[in-house]
Amino acid sequence: MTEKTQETHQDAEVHVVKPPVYLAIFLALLALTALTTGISFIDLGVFNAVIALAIACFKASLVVLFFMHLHYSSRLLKLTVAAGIFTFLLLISLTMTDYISRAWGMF
Amino acid sequence: MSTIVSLPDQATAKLPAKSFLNQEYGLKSWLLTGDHKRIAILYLISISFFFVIGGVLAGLIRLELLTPPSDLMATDTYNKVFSMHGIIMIFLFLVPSVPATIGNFLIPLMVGARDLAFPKINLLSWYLYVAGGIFVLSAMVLGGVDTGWTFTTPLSTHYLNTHVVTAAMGIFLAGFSSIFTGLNFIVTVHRMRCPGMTWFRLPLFVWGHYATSIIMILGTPVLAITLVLVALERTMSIGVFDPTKGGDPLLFQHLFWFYSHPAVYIMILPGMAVISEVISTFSRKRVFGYTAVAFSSVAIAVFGFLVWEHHMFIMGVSQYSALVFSLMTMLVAVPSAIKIFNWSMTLYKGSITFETPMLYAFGFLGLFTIGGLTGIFLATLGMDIHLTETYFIVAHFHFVMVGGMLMAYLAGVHFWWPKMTGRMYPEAISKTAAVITFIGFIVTFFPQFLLGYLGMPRRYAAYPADFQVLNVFSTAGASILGIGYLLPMLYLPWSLIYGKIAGNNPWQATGLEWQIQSPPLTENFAEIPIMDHEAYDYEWLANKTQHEVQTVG
Amino acid sequence: MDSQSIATTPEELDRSVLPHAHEHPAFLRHHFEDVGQQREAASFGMWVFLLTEVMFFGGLFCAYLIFRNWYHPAFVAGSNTLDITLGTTNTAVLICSSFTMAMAVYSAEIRRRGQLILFLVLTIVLGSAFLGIKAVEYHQKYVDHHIPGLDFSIQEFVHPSNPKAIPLAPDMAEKTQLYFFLYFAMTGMHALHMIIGIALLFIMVARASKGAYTEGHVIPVENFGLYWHFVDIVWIFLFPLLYLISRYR
Amino acid sequence: MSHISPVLWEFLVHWLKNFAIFPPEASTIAPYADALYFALVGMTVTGLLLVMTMVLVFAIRYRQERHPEAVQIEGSTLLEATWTLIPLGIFLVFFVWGALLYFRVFNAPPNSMNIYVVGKQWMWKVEHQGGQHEINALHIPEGVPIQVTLISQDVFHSFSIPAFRVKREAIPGRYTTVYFQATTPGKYHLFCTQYCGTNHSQMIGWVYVMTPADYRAWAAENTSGASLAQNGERLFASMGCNACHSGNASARGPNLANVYNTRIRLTDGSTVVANEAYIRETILNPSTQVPAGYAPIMPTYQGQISEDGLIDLVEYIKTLDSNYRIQQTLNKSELSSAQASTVGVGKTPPPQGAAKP
Ligand code: HEA
Ligand code: HEA
Ligand code: HEC
Ligand code: CUA
Ligand SMILES: [Cu+2]
Repeated sequence: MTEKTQETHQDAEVHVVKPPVYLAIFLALLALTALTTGISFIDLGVFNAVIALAIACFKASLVVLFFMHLHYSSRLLKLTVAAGIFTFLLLISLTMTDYISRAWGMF
Repeated sequence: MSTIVSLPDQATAKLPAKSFLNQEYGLKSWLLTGDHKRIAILYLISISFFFVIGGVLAGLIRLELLTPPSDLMATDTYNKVFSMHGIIMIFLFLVPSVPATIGNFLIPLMVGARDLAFPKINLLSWYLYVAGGIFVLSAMVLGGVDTGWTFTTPLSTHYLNTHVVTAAMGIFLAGFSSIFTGLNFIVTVHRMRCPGMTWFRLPLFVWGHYATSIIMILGTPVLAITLVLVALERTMSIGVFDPTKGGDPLLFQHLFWFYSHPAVYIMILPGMAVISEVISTFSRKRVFGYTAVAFSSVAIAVFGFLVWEHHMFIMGVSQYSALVFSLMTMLVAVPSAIKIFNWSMTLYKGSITFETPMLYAFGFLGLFTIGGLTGIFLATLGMDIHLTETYFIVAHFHFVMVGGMLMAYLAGVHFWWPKMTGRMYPEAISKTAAVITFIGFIVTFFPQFLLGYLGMPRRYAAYPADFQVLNVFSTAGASILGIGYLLPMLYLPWSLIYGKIAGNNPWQATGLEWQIQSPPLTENFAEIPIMDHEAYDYEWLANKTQHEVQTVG
Repeated sequence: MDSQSIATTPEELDRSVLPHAHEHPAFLRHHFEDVGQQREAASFGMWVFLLTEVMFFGGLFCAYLIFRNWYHPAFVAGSNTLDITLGTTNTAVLICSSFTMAMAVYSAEIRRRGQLILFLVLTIVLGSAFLGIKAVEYHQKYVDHHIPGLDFSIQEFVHPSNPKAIPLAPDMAEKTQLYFFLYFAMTGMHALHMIIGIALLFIMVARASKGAYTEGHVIPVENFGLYWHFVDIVWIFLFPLLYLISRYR
Repeated sequence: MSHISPVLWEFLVHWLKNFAIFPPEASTIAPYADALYFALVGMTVTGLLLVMTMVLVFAIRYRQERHPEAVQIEGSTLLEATWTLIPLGIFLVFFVWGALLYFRVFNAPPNSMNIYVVGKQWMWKVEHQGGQHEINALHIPEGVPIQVTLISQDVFHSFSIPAFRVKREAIPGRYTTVYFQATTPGKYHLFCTQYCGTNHSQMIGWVYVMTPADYRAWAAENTSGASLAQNGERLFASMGCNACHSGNASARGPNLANVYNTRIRLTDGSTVVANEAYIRETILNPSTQVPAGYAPIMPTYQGQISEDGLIDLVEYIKTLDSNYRIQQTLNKSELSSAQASTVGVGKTPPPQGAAKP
């Protein structure tokens, strides 16, 4: 039942992800949502933010890798995503070099 | 083996019976076309239109500055004039200039594809551009904007009652137009190369545009969201950029320059791409250090994202952060130097002729070197304190943008004119125009360096009388420059009808685009070519032409 | 064919065969060589477009980060006025819609038209549910006078009705405007993407019912899936940033 | 010459009189800046000559008539390395050189005299310590290190004195500083160089550099009668600050005496130096930085005190250097104007790091 296009082009193989994978990811996402909401009610100091963001990153990676098939895709697409994340981090971190080292606390 | 290329006599050349120009007729066939070549022509016409408007505004600026007081127009009129000049020239002329016209036309031809990857998106991008242009024009007609092209907050958000939002919308749309152009190029270069066309067989023109596209797709959206924030802040009186409401005006600067510094490389990389082709062709020689030139394009694009704060050195950024950005700016200047030297070395042991595109390319080399090196002045922290916001900056960026990119654009237009239209431009008059442009340019903008060091602030409608002499020079130069630009606008359309028939390869150049008929067919190649040689392989070309001469003769 | 025989003149052209020699599916655009190339180009194009979307939201995230550090108490207080139940529900709804979208792509790949339509419609329903809940939340903010620029009131923060909440000094309470502005800008931009997505879904359902995507031409569905999942990812970050971080402190 | 038309002649004379190509050097910074400038010009000329010679020589030697067949050359790693590393090295030298100058201009030596400048659309308001106010003019003594503390009331402006080679942006909502020491008496241009709206080009004035004696005379003549600190003192009373900052043990606000330039521990555990920026910020947004042990009850004065008023208050709080009751200081606020006018020169405590990170 896997539809395989019979073209000759390089790495054109299309990977069809099966529903069980989707289902597993789906459930994991729901579980993680519950987890992150639950944790937010516990006071962990700075770790609240750290954990919430870590879980968010993890969830996002699940979506990107499986729902968006990046796990099965060519190197080029992986590189594209990496470039996006990289530039986003550049924007944040280089802007922060200014904000962090300005006068204490307040600009 | 000899690399001297000899083609059949041009005099015998005929216009091809069928080409993308006469495939279909009527306005509709143009406005709904998916053909990258037709879209390129649409772009060519529209950006020329905006260049004339921007140029007339430049003329008004120079006329006003002829005398010290603001006598020709009121100060706020002057402010509107230079704002519109900057906005139109940058977003509606220079950013799309080479990529959207020449690039659009040539990238599929150069990589051996029938079209860009997404023809409809390409057309959409032109419509977005036009919509953006209409917004900017209506902002101008309704009374203008006087923010400067940099939209500095909180001035633009809380202190002006001109049509800021309209102009911002226009730039927003033009921005998406350029995002889509970049997207199309990237996908085309990655996915549409013909068999045998490896990355290192791509012409440097394609490398340059690839690097440009990276900046377009990664930088432009940040500008878009920034302008949205400005518009929201204006309409809803929010204070993200307003210190009295707890916001930070410098945040705007960060976000704006995060795009607008890389954008200056959007405005030069395609020009550099043109220069590679032109210099190689007219010295009949492979570009010296192909890989170095190719990689330096990408390096400029990547490093270009690391230096934006150099526009904010005295604006109250942290001094440590200023150090970091000054250092990065020094690094980003190096790849440009690499390119300049490689092009100069390409001439060594070449077989050089001096057609119009080559003259423009020489102009580029000299003027861009000056413009670029004065960029180093500005990147030098202590020097920037004195030079920033003066005419030194105005001179710097006109040297790189007008002396660099505009020269390269004209070089490109002349170089590929025969390919686009099938006809030659008149050689003698175009050479004159090139020389006039060069002289006019120097007279216009060189005095501005001196003015800048003297301390004359930019964006001044009136200035102290001490500065007048140099300003008169500048205005005089601008008149010469205007003639230099007016000439091509006259003789290029003229040549459409009266120009000599060009033939396939009037320059005896090696690029794939020169091996097909001019103007090309709608589907570019009768059959998708197979690339079996490096770019700029004059041996291959000589071989091929010999073969051709034999079969024809 | 070697490169020296590139057709250079019309005469040569006439000799070469213009129409493609072999049969191609109808959806193959003329300028692509084969289906594989078209498919790769399309999905790569979509990813590149998503890159620009990342940077588009990036500017907002950057602003959020800076102001959150500056006016931490205001951001905490603002965040506490959001309804965490609605927020969590909405996250779940959006994840469900992502799942149905993934299944829709799968259905198109295995060429089941009915199943495809079912999942697309489910995605529309879930997406609309998300927007509906969002509208409820927005309305709540309207009632509370927490929409910046629309007679915003800091009353709730200076004299909180909830005895557990820490009252803010008036000047800090003013800064909650920034929080709410960013809240509306970010969720609004996100909602805008959802609205566009739902509009596209309607078109796709219409075309799918004509059998458009189940004949092997799955690219549009796949690409739309990428878009929809991306919108989901944005929310995955917005949710903790706006609702969760330092919720009760 | 005599054949030249008189009108044209007039014109030429007028021209030549107004012909300047190099700005006067009138501060201690100027020679440093000019040295750097000429070094950079040297680099540009060298670089340009290099490129031009290559281009011209090759263009002439290898033009088609003389050199009909090109020799194909791949490239040369050695050459690539050369023209990567040499420019890089040169650029790095300028990076270091420029950075040194930058820190010199933006960080005043501790003994500088502080002058406040408020930018607003479209004028510069200058406030000297002794209570002299000027608009679009700045009188300064020669040979005295001066730190200008800038702030804008509305949009970005930029305070530029080309003859001194210094310039600094006046930012809304924040103090910035610039330092210079004039060397030659005279009259110099003062510009606003950041585009700030309609009359940006009219936001100009003059800097008058005077000998110290002339300056003292000028200062005595032009004082408004009360120093900045004295104005601040009045404002402190009239705004009701002393209700909480009375210096009493029972007062609701902290004692402000000796606060200036000390390290303050905040409720969130971090510490902050109480510089001008800090004082200004606490008046406008008191709850962003709450000293440990206090409740954030101080009201905000955002929108109630002008930038000038804030400067007065800051100056006043800076001079509160002993632990006496504030009420008492209010009683002896009638200092003689002559006394007030001399407060400025070289005597004020160094305004430490208003813009320091
Ligand atoms: C096409 C556009 C373009 C290009 C390519 C550049 C290129 C560069 N620019 Fe420029 N710039 C602008 C357009 C451009 N700029 C604009 C529009 C502004 C003003 C915006 C505004 O405020 O309105 C501006 C402003 C600007 C500033 C901000 C000034 C200020 O506001 O205070 C700075 C500061 O660092 C700067 C630096 C540079 C540098 C280092 C380069 C480098 O990339 C240049 C690199 C090139 C070379 C260095 C030349 C080649 C080198 C050689 C041939 C080697 C020579 C040999 C030896 C050294 C031995 N530019
Ligand atoms: C691509 C970009 C580009 C181009 C091509 C130009 C071209 C020119 N520019 Fe412009 N310029 C900018 C981008 C550009 N500029 C930007 C970004 C600013 C900053 C704006 C800001 O501060 O916000 C600026 C600002 C600027 C100033 C500073 C204004 C100020 O700060 O007060 C000046 C002053 O001389 C100037 C002059 C010129 C001149 C003489 C030309 C000439 O090269 C133009 C010559 C061309 C023509 C004259 C048109 C062709 C001729 C005709 C169509 C015939 C008809 C002509 C007439 C009737 C005059 N420009
Ligand atoms: C209602 C009482 C009150 C009034 C009125 C008041 N303050 Fe305060 N002030 C405080 C309190 C309480 C603090 C410490 C907590 C804080 O910063 O909010 C403080 C802190 C300060 C600080 C920081 C001192 C430090 O040690 O860090 C300065 C400076 C200051 N106030 C200046 C002023 C000025 C100037 C005025 C008048 C324009 C003023 N205050 C009016 C109560 C007040
Ligand atoms: Cu103030 Cu320009
Ligand atoms: Cu820049």
